[in-house]
Amino acid sequence: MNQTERNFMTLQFAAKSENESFARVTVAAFVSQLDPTMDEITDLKTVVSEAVTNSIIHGYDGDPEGVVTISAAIEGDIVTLIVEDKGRGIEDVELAKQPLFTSKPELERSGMGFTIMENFMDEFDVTSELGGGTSIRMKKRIVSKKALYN
Amino acid sequence: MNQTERNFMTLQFAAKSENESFARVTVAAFVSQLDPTMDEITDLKTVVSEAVTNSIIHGYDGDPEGVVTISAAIEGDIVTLIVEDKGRGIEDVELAKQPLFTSKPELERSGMGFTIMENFMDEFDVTSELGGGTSIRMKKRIVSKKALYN
Amino acid sequence: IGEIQRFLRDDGTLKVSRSLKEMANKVRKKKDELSKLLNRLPTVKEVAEELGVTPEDVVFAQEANKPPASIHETVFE
Ligand SMILES: Nc1ncnc2c1ncn2[C@@H]1O[C@H](COP(=O)(O)OP(=O)(O)O)[C@@H](O)[C@H]1O
Ligand SMILES: Nc1ncnc2c1ncn2[C@@H]1O[C@H](COP(=O)(O)OP(=O)(O)O)[C@@H](O)[C@H]1O
Ligand SMILES: [Mg+2]
Ligand SMILES: [Mg+2]
Repeated sequence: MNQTERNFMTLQFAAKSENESFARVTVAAFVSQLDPTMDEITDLKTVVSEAVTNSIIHGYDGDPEGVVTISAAIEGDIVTLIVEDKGRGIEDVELAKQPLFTSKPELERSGMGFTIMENFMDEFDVTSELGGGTSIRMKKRIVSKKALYN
Repeated sequence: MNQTERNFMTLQFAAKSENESFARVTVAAFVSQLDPTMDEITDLKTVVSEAVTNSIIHGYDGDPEGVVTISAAIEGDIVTLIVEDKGRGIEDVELAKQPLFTSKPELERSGMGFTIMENFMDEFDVTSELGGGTSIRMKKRIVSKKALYN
Repeated sequence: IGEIQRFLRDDGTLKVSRSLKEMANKVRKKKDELSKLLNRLPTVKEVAEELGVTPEDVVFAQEANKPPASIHETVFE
């Protein structure tokens, strides 16, 4: 794998739950250029699910007119992932990031979305503006099989 | 599947040949919501390959700074696909569409890209501006779910 | 030859959803096989090469195993 290689893509789609699976596949297919292990891909898919579900359910409250944007960049063996919406935004980001915190307990969601993203990725950063939208910026190094040999 | 259902996505990526396979799978994953047959999806993948390769090779002449945009929309059982670049553009579109016409005979390309797109899709339309870029707009009805058993 | 043509045609009319499920099963089997053989997790490319498809196709097929919408569902299933 060429360490200096760069690549990028941007994906936008309607905030519909049908597109969650599509978004997972798109990001995973893009990152598969770095030759991740099967498990690294599964982790990334989970992270994409959590972030996209949040935009659809919380950001747009299920309004399919909303648009979710995912940007992915590859630089060497580092993947940068940004998941954004122009939805309602988060009033208190620090509170929202607490494990088990959820503003929709009626949906039986676990409140673990942000915790999962934070744990599965190397870097994780939330920017949000009430009424303006939310942006999640994450990075992960794809160690592939290199680390498995030493 | 609900006939009135609508969905859309837009994908942008660097004009690198590594992204051709990624673009094919992204479009296939999006359209698979209509549960097409293998034939239908294979045709669509071929069409995406031809259009994306043209943008990379002819539009941007291999310059990886170029950006290719694919928009896809589903309305009922109709898929609309637009593949665009902001590259060199085509001087004579009618000539370019002729079977076997190619401006790069040295690459041993077949000159059949446009012919394939035209034949595999129900609608096919090229707009191009010299120095401004090229846009290919295509439509296809996914008939599978009605005509065939599962 | 007519027989083969009919077979090929039938295969073409196969739904993508079913074809993906079959591919997903092959991917899972190959992943297990390679894990034992290599004594580590295979990469996406290694599985793809063994199956003669692209890494992108492997990732797409994997999705057909209908993974839960989000991890909560796995945990609380
Ligand atoms: N994109 C978003 N737009 C608005 N609010 C969000 C967004 N993402 C997360 N939140 C807020 O942060 C909380 C915690 O998110 P998360 O950890 O994923 O748990 P859950 O989704 O199960 O509630 C949500 O309940 C919601 O209030
Ligand atoms: N996106 C594009 N930008 C500029 N020129 C293009 C583009 N797509 C097609 N062309 C022109 O049209 C010709 C015919 O295209 P095509 O039928 O795909 O054949 P081939 O790619 O094998 O040359 C190309 O040789 C090129 O001159
Ligand atoms: Mg969540
Ligand atoms: Mg061509």
